[in-house]
Amino acid sequence: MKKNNFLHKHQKTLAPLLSLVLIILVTASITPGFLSIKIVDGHLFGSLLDILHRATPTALVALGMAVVIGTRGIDLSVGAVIAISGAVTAVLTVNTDFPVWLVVLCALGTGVVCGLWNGILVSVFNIQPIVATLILMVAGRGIAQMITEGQIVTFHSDVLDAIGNGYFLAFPIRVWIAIGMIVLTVLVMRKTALGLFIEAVGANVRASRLVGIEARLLVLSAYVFSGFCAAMSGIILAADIRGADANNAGLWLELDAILAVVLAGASLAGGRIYLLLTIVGVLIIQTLTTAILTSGLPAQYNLVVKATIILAVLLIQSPKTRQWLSGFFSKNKNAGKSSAGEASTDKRSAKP
Amino acid sequence: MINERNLPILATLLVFIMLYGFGMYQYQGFRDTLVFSNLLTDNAFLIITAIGMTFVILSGGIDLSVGSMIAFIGVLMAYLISNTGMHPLFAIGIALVVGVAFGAAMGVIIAFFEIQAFIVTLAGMFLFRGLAYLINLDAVPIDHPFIAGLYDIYVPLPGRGGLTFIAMAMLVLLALGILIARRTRFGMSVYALGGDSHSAALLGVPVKKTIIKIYALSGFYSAMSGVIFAIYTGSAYPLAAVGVELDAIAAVVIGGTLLTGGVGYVFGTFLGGMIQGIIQTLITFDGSLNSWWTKLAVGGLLLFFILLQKGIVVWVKKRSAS
Amino acid sequence: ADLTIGFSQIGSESGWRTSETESIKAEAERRGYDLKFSDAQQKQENQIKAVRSFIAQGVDGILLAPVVETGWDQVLKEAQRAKIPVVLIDRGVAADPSLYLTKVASDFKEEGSLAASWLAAKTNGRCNIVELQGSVGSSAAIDRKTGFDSIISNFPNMTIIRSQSGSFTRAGGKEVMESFLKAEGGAKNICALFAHNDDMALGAILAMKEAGVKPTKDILVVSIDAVPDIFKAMADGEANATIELNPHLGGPAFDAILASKKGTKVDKWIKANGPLYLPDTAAAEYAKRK
Amino acid sequence: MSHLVKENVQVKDTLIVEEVQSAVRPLLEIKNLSKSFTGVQALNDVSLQIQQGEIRALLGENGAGKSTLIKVLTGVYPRDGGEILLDGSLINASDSGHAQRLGISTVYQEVNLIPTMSVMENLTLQHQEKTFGLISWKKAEIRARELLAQVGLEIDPLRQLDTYSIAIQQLVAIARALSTQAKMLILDEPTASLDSDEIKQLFDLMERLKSEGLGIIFVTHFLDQVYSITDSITVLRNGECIGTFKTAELTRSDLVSHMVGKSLEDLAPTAHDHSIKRERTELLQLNNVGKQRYLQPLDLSIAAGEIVGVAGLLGSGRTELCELAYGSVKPDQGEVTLGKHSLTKSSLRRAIQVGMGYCPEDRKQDGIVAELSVRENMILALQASKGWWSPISMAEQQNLVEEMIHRLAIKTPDMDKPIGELSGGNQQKVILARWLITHPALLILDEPTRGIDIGAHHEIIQIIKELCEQGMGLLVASSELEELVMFAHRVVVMKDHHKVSELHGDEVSEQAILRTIAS
Ligand SMILES: Nc1ncnc2c1ncn2[C@@H]1O[C@H](COP(=O)(O)OP(=O)(O)OP(=O)(O)O)[C@@H](O)[C@H]1O
Ligand SMILES: Nc1ncnc2c1ncn2[C@@H]1O[C@H](COP(=O)(O)OP(=O)(O)OP(=O)(O)O)[C@@H](O)[C@H]1O
Ligand SMILES: [Mg+2]
Ligand SMILES: [Mg+2]
Repeated sequence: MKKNNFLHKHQKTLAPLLSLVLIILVTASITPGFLSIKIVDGHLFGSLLDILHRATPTALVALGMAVVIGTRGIDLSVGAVIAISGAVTAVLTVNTDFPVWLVVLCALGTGVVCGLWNGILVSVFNIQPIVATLILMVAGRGIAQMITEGQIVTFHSDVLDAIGNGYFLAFPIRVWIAIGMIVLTVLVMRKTALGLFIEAVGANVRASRLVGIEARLLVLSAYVFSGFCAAMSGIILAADIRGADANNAGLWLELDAILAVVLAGASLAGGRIYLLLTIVGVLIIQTLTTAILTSGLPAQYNLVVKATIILAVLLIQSPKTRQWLSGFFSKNKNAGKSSAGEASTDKRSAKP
Repeated sequence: MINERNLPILATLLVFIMLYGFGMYQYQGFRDTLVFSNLLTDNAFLIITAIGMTFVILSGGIDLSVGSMIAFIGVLMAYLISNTGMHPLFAIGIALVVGVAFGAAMGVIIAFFEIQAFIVTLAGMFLFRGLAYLINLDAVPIDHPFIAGLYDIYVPLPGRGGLTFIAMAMLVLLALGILIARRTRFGMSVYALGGDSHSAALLGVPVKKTIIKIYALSGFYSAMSGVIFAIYTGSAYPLAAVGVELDAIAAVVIGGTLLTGGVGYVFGTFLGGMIQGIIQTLITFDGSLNSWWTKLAVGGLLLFFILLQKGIVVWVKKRSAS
Repeated sequence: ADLTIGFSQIGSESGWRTSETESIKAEAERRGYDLKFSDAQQKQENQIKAVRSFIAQGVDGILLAPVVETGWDQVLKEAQRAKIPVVLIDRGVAADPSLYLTKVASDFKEEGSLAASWLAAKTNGRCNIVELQGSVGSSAAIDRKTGFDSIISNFPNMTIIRSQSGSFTRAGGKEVMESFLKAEGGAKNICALFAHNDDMALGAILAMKEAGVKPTKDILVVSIDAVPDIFKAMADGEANATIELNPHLGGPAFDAILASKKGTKVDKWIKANGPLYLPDTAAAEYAKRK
Repeated sequence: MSHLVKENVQVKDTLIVEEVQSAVRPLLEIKNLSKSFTGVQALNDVSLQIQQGEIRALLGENGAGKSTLIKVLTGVYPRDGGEILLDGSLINASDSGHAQRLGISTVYQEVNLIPTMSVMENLTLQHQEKTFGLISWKKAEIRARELLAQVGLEIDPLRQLDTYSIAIQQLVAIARALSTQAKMLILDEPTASLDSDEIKQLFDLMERLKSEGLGIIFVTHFLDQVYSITDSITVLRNGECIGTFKTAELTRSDLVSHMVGKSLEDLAPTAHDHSIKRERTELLQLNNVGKQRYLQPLDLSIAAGEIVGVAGLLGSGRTELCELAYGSVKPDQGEVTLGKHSLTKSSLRRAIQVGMGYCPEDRKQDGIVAELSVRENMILALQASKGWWSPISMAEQQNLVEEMIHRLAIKTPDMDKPIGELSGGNQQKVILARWLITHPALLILDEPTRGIDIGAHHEIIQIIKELCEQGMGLLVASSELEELVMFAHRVVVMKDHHKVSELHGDEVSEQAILRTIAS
C-alpha cells in the first residue's frame, strides 16, 4: 500500500524516466556494446557518452523552450537563432582578431537580441507567440546566410574546439556547460519565486496581473532566456563542426525541443513545467536517434521507427492508460471500485 | 457599427486589397487577371489544408501532420494508380478514406488518452512521411489521362486568367468549410471546445466525439489537399509539402483565428492563404532579391501585415469608442 | 540583346547551391540581362508558382533548377503555350523533352559510378564501405546511390556495410559517422567512406579524427561536389577524391536561349560533368577556388 | 471557525419526510451514492428522493459535497457506487449531454458557458433548430430572445458573452437551462451574484416550473431564499447525508446546527455601530476619477478604519468603481491617491506595495490559478509585492497558509492540492486569504462572500471588522445589502455607472439603500 502510494505520488516523474530506461535497455539488447563505457585517453568513451554529448544542444534549447512554454508561449525561432549565433561566432573568429571570450559574448548577445525581438512582438505587440516567432524562424536563416554569405564558414580556434569536442574530468566540456546551465536555471526557478510567477502567468494571465505580477516583463524575459539558450547551443553546434552552416544548423531542432518539454509532462496551454524531466525528455529523443543510427536500419525506415516509438512512449506515459490497466486488473479482484487518478478527468479547460 | 467579432477578418480583407493594389500599381503584369487566377490555383492546396487546420485551431488544438499527409496521400495515390492499374477516381476515394482514418486515429489518441495534440500530430508527421518513404522513395509521375484531364478543365476569365479545376475545387471546399463551421452543430461544438473545453463538456458538447471528428475532418482536408497537389503536379513525391503545416498555421492565424481557440472564421483562413501567396508573388515579380533577402522579405512582410492588421483593429475600436 | 530571364532556384541549402546562384547571376550581369531571381526555399510548389509568375510577367526565357524530377508537365506546357523557352539547370525532369528547350546538367548516376570506379581501382575491388546518403528521397541521393551500386555490384568483395542518411549536412555527416565508428568498433572493419556530398565527408572526417581514426590512412574518403573545403582537406591528407559538380551553368544556358531565339536547334542535354579530383592537384585547386 | 469543534448533533429523530411521500413514485431517487477523490471522500452513501413539483434545497458547508453530488448525478464524474433512478428507471448518465437528453437540466456552480461565443450561440448550443439540415440563425436568435425575456434580460444576444458581467452570465446560464424540455432542473448556487430583483424573477420562474410538475434541486447559502422558495431541505455534511426535512417544519437554528454541527447562537450577527471611533486619517482618495463609457467621474475617500460599501443594481458600475480604484483599469481622468502616494499612473505592483489589495468578482477568470496549489495561490500576491528575487521561505509560507486554512476553515486535504479541485466556496476563501496575508492598508473586495457558507460568512465579516479596527480601510461592493448594512460605515450607491448618493452613519439601512436606488 505504501509502495503504491509512492508510485502514485511520483507517477509523473517516473513515467519519462521509465521510458528512457526502457529505450536504453531495448537498444542495448539489439546493439551489442551499446552500454559499454571505456576510458580512452583519460576520458570516457562509448555510445552512452555520445548520447550525452549529442544531447547538449537540444537540452539547452529545451531548457529555454520549457520556460517559454511555461508562460503559455512557444518559440519556433530557436533553430534560426542557432544559425545566427553560429554564423556570428564563425565570422568573428575568421574575420576579426577578437579574443575568443569576446566572440562568444557577441554570439550570446545576438541570441539575447533575437529573444528580445520575439519577446517584444509577443508581450508588447500582443502577437500570438507561434506567429511572432515564426517570423524570426523564416527571416533568421536569411540573416544567418547574410552573415556567412551563403557559404559554410569554417574556422579554427582551440578554445572553441574545446567547447565543441574537448573533455574535462572525463566528461565532454559541453556536457559540463549544459549541466551548469541546467543547475543554474533550476536554482533560479525554484529557489526564487520566478518559477512560480512564470507558471502563474502561463496558467492565468489575468489573475496574475491582478496580484501585481508584471506579466509583460516576465514573458519578455522568458523569450530572452530562450534566445540566450539557443545562442549557446548555436556556439556549441558551430564549434562541433568547426564551421557555421547557416542553412542547416539547428534545422527542426525546435520540434525536438518542444517534444522534450511535452514528454516531460508540461502542457502547451501553459502552467506547470518540469525542467529536469525536460532533460530526460531530451535524452529519450537523443537515445532514440542514436539507437536508430547505430542499429543499421535502412535510412528510409528512420521516421517510421521514430514515430512508432514516440507514440508508444506517449501511450505508456498517459495516465489514462495506467488508469485503464489498473481498472482492468482490479476489476477481477474487487468489482466496481473505480481507479485512482480520477481527478484528472476534471482538469480545468484541459485544452488539447 | 461594425460588429467587433468581424473586425479582424475585415482588417485582413483590407490588408489583402491594399497589397493587391500595390502590386497593380507597381507592376504592369500584375494587372492581368492571370495573376489572380494563379493565386487561386497555386495556393489552392495550402488553403485547403489550412481550412482543415482552422477547425483544429478553433478547437484549441493543432495538427502538425498535414504536410506529411499531403505527401503520403500523393504517393499512395500514385502507387494505386500505377501499380494496381486502378482508376484514379477509386484511388482518390481510397486515399481520402485513408486520410480520414488516420486523422480520426490521431483524434482517438488525443481524445481518449488525453495526450496533447501537438505531440500526437508531431508523431503523425513523422509517421506519414516515413510511410511515404516506404511506399516509394523516388518521385514518380502519375500518368493517367483522367488526372491530366482534370487539370485541363478551365473556365476562362476576361484577360489571360481563368478558373482551373483546382481553383474551383478549392472554392467548393471553402464553401463547405464555411457551412460546416457556422451552420452545423458540429461546427458550433468546435467553437465551444476552443472557447472553454471544461464548460463545453458541462454544456453537453460531446467532447471526445467532437475531437475525433475534428482531426478526421482535418485528415479529410489534408488528404484532399494531397489529391489536389497530385493533380497540380501530375506526380507524387515523398518529400512534397515539407513545412506546409507551418504555412497553414500561419494562414489560419493571419486570417484572424486565435491560436488559443474559440475565435475565428474559415473565410479568414482563405484570406490568410491568399496573403501569403501574394507576398510570394510580389517577391517573384520584383525578382531582385537574393536567397537571404528573400527570407528576410517574407518574414518582414509577414510582420508588416500582422502589425497592419492589428493597427486597423485597434484604430477602428478607438474610433467607434469615441 | 536585353533579355529578361526568370530564374527559379531551389533554394540556398548548401554552399554549392549558393555558388551556382552567384555564378548565374554574375553571368547574367556580364551579359546585361535582367535576371528575375526567385528562391523557392526547397519547395516544388514555390518553384511552380515562380514559373507561373514569370509567365504572367512575360519574360523572354526561364531557367529552372528543378528540386525534383517529376511534376513539371503542366507548368512546362503553360510556358510552351506562352512561347517562353525553359532551360533546365543541373538536373533533368521526367517530362516530354519537347516541353523544354534543353537541360544543362551533370549526371548524378555517373558521378556515383565514377566514385565507385575510382574506389574499385584503388582497392582492387576489395573493400567494406560505409555510405553517407543525402536527404532521404532527394534525387541526388537516389541517383548517386544507384550509380555507385551499379558499379560495385560487379565486385563481389565490395560491400556497403553501413548506410545512413546524413541529410547532406556537416553536422549530419559527423553524427552518423560517429555512430558508424561506434557500431563497427572503430575503423578495423571499414575500408572506405563514400559520402553523397563533400559537406558530409568533411563532417565525417572530423568524427574520424576525434575517434582517433586517421582519414585516408585507416579509411579512404571519396565524395562528390568539389567544394573548396574538400580541396583543403585533400591537401592536408584527409580526403582522397572528389568529383566536381559544375556550378557554372549560366553561360551555356543563356547561349541556348539565344540560339533558340535565332531559331537554331539546341541539343536536349548539354552535359556539364566535372572531373574527378585527386590530392595531387588539391592545393592548387584550393587556391583557385577560395 | 477555529474554535468550532464538530459536535455531533443528534439529528436522526428529525429524520422525516420519506414516509409521507412514499405513496407516490419519486421523480428522482438516489440510493447509496458514493464518490471519492484522491484523499477526499466527497460523497458517502448519500440517498434522497425528490417528487414531481418539489423544490428541494441542497444545503451544507463549503466542501460538503453538494456540487459533487450534482456532478455525479449528471455523469460529469463517474460514481464509485450507488444507484440513480429517474421516473422509476435506473439511469447512468455518461456525461452532461446524456443527462440533458435523459431530462436533467443543470446550471453548474461557476458560470460554465463559453466566453468567446455570443450569448445567442451559448443559449442554443447543441439545441439549434435547423432548416434543411443547417442551423438557422434566424430561428436561433428568436429563440434566444425568448429565453432572455424569460429571465428578464434585455441584452443584445449577438454580442460576445464575456462582454457582460458575471451576474448577467449567470442569468444567461439559467435561461439556457430552461431551454430544454426537462423533468429535473438543478441549480447550483444560481443566485450567488444576483440582486433581489433578479432573484425574485428567478423564483417566479421556479414556481411556474414547479406547477408544471418539474422537480427542482436548488443549492444556495442564503437561508432566506431557502425559506421563501423550497418545499424541503436535504443537508449534507462532510459528504454524508444528514437528513431530509420539510422546510416548514425546520427552524433556522436547527437547520444551521445540522449544517455546521453547532448551534446558531454563535453565529448571530452582532449589532453594528455605524460610526468610526478613531481620528479620521484619509487613506484612499479618488478625485474626479472616471473613464469614458465606463464610469462617470466621481469623488470618494476612505479613511483608515473605515468600511465603505458599494451598492447598486446589476450593471450599475460597482465593479467598474472597484477596478478604477484599484488601478487594474486606468482612469482617463482624475486622480487616485493612497495615503501620500499618487497611484494614478503607477503599476499594480506598486499599488500593492504601498498597501492596496483587490479581491475580484470573477473568481474563475480573475482569481484562481487553477493548476497551482492552494499554498501557491495564497502567497501569490504577497510574493509578487516582494518581487521574485526575495522568495518567502517554505517554512514561512507553510505557517501563513496553515494559519489561514485554520482561520477561514478552508476545507482541503492538504495545502498542495491544486486549487481548481477545491469546492467553489473554499476557492473563494483562498482568494480572500491571499489578500489578508498581505496586510493591505486598503482592501477592495468585490462580492467577497460569493458562494461562502454561513459559518464562514460570519467569520469573514468578523475578520473584516477586526481588520478595520486595526486601521485598515475597506471598499466592499456587494449585492447582499444585509451584509453591507452589517459592517459598512458608509455606503456609496451606484446607478447607471455613476455615483448617485452616499449614505452615512445611521442613514445606512437596507430600506434607505433600496430607496436611493429606486429614486
Ligand atoms: N475534481 C476534484 N478533484 C479532487 N477533489 C475534489 C474535486 N472536486 C471536488 N473535490 C473535493 O470534494 C469535496 C466536495 O466538494 P464540492 O465541490 O462538492 O463541495 P460543495 O458542497 O459544492 O461546496 P461549495 O459550497 O463550496 O460549492 C471538497 O473537499 C473538494 O475539495
Ligand atoms: N442590464 C444590462 N444591460 C446591458 N449590459 C449590461 C447590463 N448590466 C451590465 N451590463 C454590462 O456588464 C458590464 C459589467 O457590469 P458592472 O460591472 O457595472 O456590474 P456591477 O455593477 O458590478 O454588478 P454585478 O457585478 O453584480 O454585475 C457592464 O460594463 C455592462 O456592459
Ligand atoms: Mg459547490
Ligand atoms: Mg460587480
